[in-house]
Amino acid sequence: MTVEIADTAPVVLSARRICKSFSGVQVLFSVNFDLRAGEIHALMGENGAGKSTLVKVLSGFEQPSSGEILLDGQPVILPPNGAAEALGIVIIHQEFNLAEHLTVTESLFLGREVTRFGVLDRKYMRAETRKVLDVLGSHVDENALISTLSIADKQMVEIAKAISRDARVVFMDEPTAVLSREETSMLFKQVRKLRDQGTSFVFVSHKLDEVMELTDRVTVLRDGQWIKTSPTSILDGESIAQLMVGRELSSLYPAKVEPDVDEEVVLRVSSVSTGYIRDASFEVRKGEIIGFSGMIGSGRTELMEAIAGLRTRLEGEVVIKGQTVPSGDVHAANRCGLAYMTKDRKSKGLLLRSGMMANLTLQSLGRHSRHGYLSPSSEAAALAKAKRRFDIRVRDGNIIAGRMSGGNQQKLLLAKVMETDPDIVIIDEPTRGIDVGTKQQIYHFISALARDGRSIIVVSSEMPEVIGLCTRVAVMREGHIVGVLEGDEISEQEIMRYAAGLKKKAAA
Amino acid sequence: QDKNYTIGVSIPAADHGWTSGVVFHAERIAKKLMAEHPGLNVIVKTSPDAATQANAVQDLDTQGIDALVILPSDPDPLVNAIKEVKDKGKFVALVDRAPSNNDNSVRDLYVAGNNPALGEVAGKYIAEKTPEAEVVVIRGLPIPIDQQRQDGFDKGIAGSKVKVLDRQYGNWNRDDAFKVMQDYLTKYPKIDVVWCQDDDMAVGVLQAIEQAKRTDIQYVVAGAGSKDMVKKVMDGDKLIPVDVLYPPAMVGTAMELTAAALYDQVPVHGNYILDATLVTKENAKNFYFPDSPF
Amino acid sequence: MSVNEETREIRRRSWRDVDLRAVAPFAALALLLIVGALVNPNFIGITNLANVATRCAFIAIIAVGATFVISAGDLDLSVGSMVAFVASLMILLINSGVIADPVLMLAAAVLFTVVAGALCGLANGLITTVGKIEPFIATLGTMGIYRGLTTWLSQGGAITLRSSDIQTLYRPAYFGNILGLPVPIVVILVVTAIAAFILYRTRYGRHVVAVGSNSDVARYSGIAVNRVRTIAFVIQGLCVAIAVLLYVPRLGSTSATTGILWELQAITAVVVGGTALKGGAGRVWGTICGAFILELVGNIMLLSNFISEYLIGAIQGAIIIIAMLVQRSLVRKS
Amino acid sequence: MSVNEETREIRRRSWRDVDLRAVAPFAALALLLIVGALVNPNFIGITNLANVATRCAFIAIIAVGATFVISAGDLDLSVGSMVAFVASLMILLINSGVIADPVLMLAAAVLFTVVAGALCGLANGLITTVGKIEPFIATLGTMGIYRGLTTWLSQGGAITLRSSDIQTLYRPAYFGNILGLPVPIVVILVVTAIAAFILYRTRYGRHVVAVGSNSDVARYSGIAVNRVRTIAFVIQGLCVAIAVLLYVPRLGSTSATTGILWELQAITAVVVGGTALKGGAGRVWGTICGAFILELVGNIMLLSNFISEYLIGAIQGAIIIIAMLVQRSLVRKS
Ligand SMILES: Nc1ncnc2c1ncn2[C@@H]1O[C@H](COP(=O)(O)OP(=O)(O)OP(=O)(O)O)[C@@H](O)[C@H]1O
Ligand SMILES: Nc1ncnc2c1ncn2[C@@H]1O[C@H](COP(=O)(O)OP(=O)(O)OP(=O)(O)O)[C@@H](O)[C@H]1O
Ligand SMILES: O[C@@H]1[C@@H](O)[C@H](O)OC[C@H]1O
Ligand SMILES: [Mg+2]
Ligand SMILES: [Mg+2]
Repeated sequence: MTVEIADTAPVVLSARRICKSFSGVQVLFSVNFDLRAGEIHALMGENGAGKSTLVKVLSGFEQPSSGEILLDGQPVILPPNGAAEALGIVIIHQEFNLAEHLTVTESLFLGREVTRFGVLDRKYMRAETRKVLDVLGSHVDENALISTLSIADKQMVEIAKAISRDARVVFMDEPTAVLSREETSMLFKQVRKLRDQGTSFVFVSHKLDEVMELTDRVTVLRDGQWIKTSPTSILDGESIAQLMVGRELSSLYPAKVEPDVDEEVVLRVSSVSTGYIRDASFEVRKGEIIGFSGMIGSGRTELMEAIAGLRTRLEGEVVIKGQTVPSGDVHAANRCGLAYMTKDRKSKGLLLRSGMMANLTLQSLGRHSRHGYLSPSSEAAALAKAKRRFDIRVRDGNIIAGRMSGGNQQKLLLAKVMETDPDIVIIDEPTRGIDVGTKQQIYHFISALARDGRSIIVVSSEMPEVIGLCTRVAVMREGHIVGVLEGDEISEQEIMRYAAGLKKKAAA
Repeated sequence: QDKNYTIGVSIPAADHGWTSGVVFHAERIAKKLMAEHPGLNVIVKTSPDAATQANAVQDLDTQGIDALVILPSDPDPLVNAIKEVKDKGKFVALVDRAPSNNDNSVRDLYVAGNNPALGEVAGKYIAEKTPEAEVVVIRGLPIPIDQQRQDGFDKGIAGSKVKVLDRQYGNWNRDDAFKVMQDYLTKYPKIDVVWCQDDDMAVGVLQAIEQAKRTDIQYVVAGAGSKDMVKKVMDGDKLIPVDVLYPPAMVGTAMELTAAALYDQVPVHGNYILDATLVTKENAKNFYFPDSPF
Repeated sequence: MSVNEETREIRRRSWRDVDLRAVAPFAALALLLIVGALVNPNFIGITNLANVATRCAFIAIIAVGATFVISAGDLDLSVGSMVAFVASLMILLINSGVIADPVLMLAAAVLFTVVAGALCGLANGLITTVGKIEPFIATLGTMGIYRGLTTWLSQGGAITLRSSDIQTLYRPAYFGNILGLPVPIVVILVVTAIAAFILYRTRYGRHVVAVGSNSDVARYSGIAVNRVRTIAFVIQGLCVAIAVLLYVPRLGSTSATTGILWELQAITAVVVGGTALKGGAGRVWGTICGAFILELVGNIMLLSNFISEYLIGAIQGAIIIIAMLVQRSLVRKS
Repeated sequence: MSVNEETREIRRRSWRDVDLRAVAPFAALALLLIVGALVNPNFIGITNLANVATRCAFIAIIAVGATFVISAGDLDLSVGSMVAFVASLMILLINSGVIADPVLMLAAAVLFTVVAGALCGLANGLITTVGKIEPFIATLGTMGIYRGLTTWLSQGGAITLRSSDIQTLYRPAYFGNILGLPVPIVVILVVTAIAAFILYRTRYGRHVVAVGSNSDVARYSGIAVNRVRTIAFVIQGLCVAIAVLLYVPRLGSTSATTGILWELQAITAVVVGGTALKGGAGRVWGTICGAFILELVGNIMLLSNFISEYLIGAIQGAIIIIAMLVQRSLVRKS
């Protein structure tokens, strides 16, 4: 068994008493970590526990404040800025590391372009890129500009970039957060193949099932401290979660509350079409949580953006509480009480160079204005409340959003949208990159909102989430709503059947 | 016996040939005057535009000057700044570019080339030499003296059959003049004479004509009296038979007169207008200064 | 260290960071003052410094407007020509003498100027946002248009305030004092204070910064991006109008060459003041400091009598670079 | 629709987009040519078009260099003064007559000019990258320095090529023909072809775009960001040197006013050609087209008979805006 091989395998890379501080704020406390040849090692912990930081330290992107790194048993100082690649250490960043103006091929070969007689060998690089993408089962066009890709596709490019390097050690910082199941399993297939050839992987993820499925050993961090390392086989999901959070978790999903059939319809979407969406209609009642499921690229985001006024509609009508909302007018939709939370927190959700407060209140400044001017104390109160409500954890209160951990950014984004106090909220991928403990909190929060008479549309690629939260689930495929499931119909098999185009029924 | 005086000289920055001549002569005369009068301090300051020059005047004033010699980059906007100095009882000499209201309330002394005459002399010369000429005109920058010259030119050709085909701005810049001339040559199959009122621009005009190998252009009338153009006149260049004098050295004249006013108590108030002399092959050597940068 | 101590410590440190970057231009300014004092004893005199502060008014006020435009991620190259154009319109209106009473006439002209400035700014804003043209090109175009119209209005010459009544009436608007301070300095301070208030304390100001730092995020936050950008251009236009209101009593006349290259100076003031050209952050007080620095450099050149006239431009350039290096090293060291 | 079909469909669409954006400046150019032909029949004549193409050479070549700097996310305001400075140095060297043989002298001067240009560019690059000063300010500083030095070298006047031998020898470098094409046009084409090759076909070109698009990503990919940026400035300096090599034989002289505002024209050419000022994408051929468009607009104005000379600037501005609007709507429609 792989576990046994890993047990005896030599240690490739290890961390000894690594500490790391950012301008005086310590985020790693004397962490030890061993990575063996040919193992897949999971790194787990709550949001802000220091996983990404550890990964960056071990790949040279950050220098440790103290402690040492051993490569093949020898102390090394890893060269910065990805130069550790020469030592066979590559990383898939949690934050995308792609330049928008380049094509997929150009990104894949950036910094190590292949030339013949000083001239770029574009044909060769394109072919190589195609090969890697095909191996990963990705349909991304190798000539497409990065700026035109969806986040999932960007993630695939990141993965392809790392995989295509001849690496001894690959760090993967939440590579699957934005991937579909199919893509994830293709990725895992490749990872296993490379592992069997001796490559070592560090896999950071909040998805317990994936960790259980893929990894050989697990290391858990909590608040920057090493907590435990043990073989995956002797753990189960619950025990890992417990190690991470330091307490026992009650059930992840709150009890569902079905809204009354006579409850008023607050959102009516009729025959909406955009460039991709065709004739989408559905209704949402007051106090209802409705899910939207479907494959990646099935058009859920495009539909929601069309509803929220972020895209112009070619046809169709959106009526909120009896008021018709003009097409392409975000402001009007907001005024009617509808808010949309983007799934793309980096480029559409947060001002990465601004602090938490500026981000939190950006969409709801009207609430903090007195006679036209902003009241800092009211904003500060809102921030304090949001931090509590969404368990936003930062060690430095003045940190800019771009430096927060991925999960905490996601929480901040959620808090920002909720600050607008919407009656209807569309949440696109609510828990992307969020740890189990906080996930539970967020689910309860959503449920409480619904009980409060708000309506929530949850767009999610995580099927358990949709199933666990929603009383109705719409399934999309190729720009159409192909079915709406209710009650007992809501199950993974059933949703898959619709999503894959095996089944179809008239929209509700 | 020699009293201590300070003369402030405010002139435009050397933004083209003529103004660089002004800077050259101002510095030259400043040295000369300070050598002649040990107690005299002459401060020369250049400014790129009217607003900056207004500041420069103020700065000179701060330094405690007894007299101001100013060649305004744009006269009207500088009137207020000049008046401020004048109202403190300082002696003010105004050079070349006159404001619309150019009287004793603004300055004590006005030294200038004759702008209207510069145009008129050129116009008259053309009207006499080629009475039926078709002329293209290249203007300077859109500031009043340019307009005065245009008006003078129109007066000069009045009554003749000289026809102005076109007028465009060349901004007293040789590269711009080159372009404008190239386009004139495209636009008009036959051009007899070019009036470009400035020697800098003439450089560009001549190159454009040469490049097009056009033989219909009989001659070019420029102006100011740069050494290059005066040399051409002297050498009998067919395309540059004459030049109209508008010497940048006038700033030196104004400075010498100002020093005289301070030291010799001679009356130098009023207008001192230099002739817009027509430089011809015969008199050219009198106006040729090979050492000047201009 | 208890949590409380920790937070306090953090707060103190990051305040230092923020402050230093904001303070840097002022440090450069202090350095210049020292250099100036060494160059010429008159320099540090109150008259001279007041003079310099007074005369940087035009650029400073325009640059305050530019701070908004630049913070919002745009650029306005037309401001210099806009000064010429709006000033021409103002003088022409006064010269037309449509209103007999000088006070009323002046009041009407002031109002008219403000409206004209705002409209010019609006034009820039709409061409950029609705026309979706790079601001650089759009305002380069309007730069040509405003300047061309000025040349045309002045028929190649100058436009000069004729009525001496109004001139006398209007003169104090530049040359007068309020509480011992020259009017232009007061105007600078008031304009900057208002601008700082708008940029830092109002919803609109936040939106400007959001739009400038990431317009997608702004759009997804329900901000009407084009409106925010357009208003920034209008604010720029208003600032130009205010500069004109000071310019006309000072110089009393305009021509096609009025305000040439002022756009460059205004942008420089903004950047020297610590605002990044890429947008997303504005420092209004820094801008004022930047404008003052630029004017001081020129003043020091003028007051120093040992530099060849020909080299002034070169030394000025060198000083700007050195001042920026000093700024940088200050921020880095601490 | 099968998966395969789907991908192909998407691929086709995105290729079309790319092409159209690149084609847009040429469409604007075509439009201008039509307008020009309507305005004056001589316009479309081969002599006129050759004239225009020839005289846009300076700006075009400089703008090619600017395309690199801008693609890398920087800006160079000093190019106009650099032309004046390098040209002055070149003429002074020739006038010094250190080498008796005219051919050798000229060859040495050409070499010297190229080196001087490269060094000026290097200075800009180092101040910006090592000094960590915003390129806008850094090059504004060197702009002052280069121009000041020129004024000083020329003592305010003009520097004129004295040896008539060399002048005769050198003249064809601007006025001559190669295979029936004026030399400057040939030079434009060669320079652009080389630049396009570097930008699109070499590793360095890739790195330029990457740095301009996102310098953090570039750094993380092991690219020496500062080196890439500095080299872009050096390339800009080389282009300036080439422009000087054409400029000197044309008028045989320079002055402190040579190249004033050329930086603005070069940047405009780059932007009109479709390169975004924010960096991350360079369109070398578009730049050439942009330079040609700018020159054409001026040419059309002069050849037209119905526009008052006072209004030319205004109409020019309007035409630029309209040309950009046409470009935009073209891209959007398809
Ligand atoms: N460059 C930085 N400057 C300041 N603080 C930082 C920086 N990078 C990370 N931090 C802080 O370090 C802590 C750990 O962050 P890290 O990104 O390692 O967490 P994580 O375990 O990856 O969390 P997540 O699951 O949310 O991605 C956080 O408090 C974060 O704000
Ligand atoms: N066959 C196609 N033709 C045109 N566009 C397509 C096609 N397939 C996908 N797209 C594009 O893909 C996008 C659909 O992605 P969208 O983000 O809306 O889907 P999603 O279901 O939200 O998936 P994700 O999980 O990535 O969020 C549309 O914007 C559309 O432009
Ligand atoms: O600058 C002007 C110059 O070019 C012209 O030739 O003479 C008068 C000057 O004011
Ligand atoms: Mg992380
Ligand atoms: Mg989606």
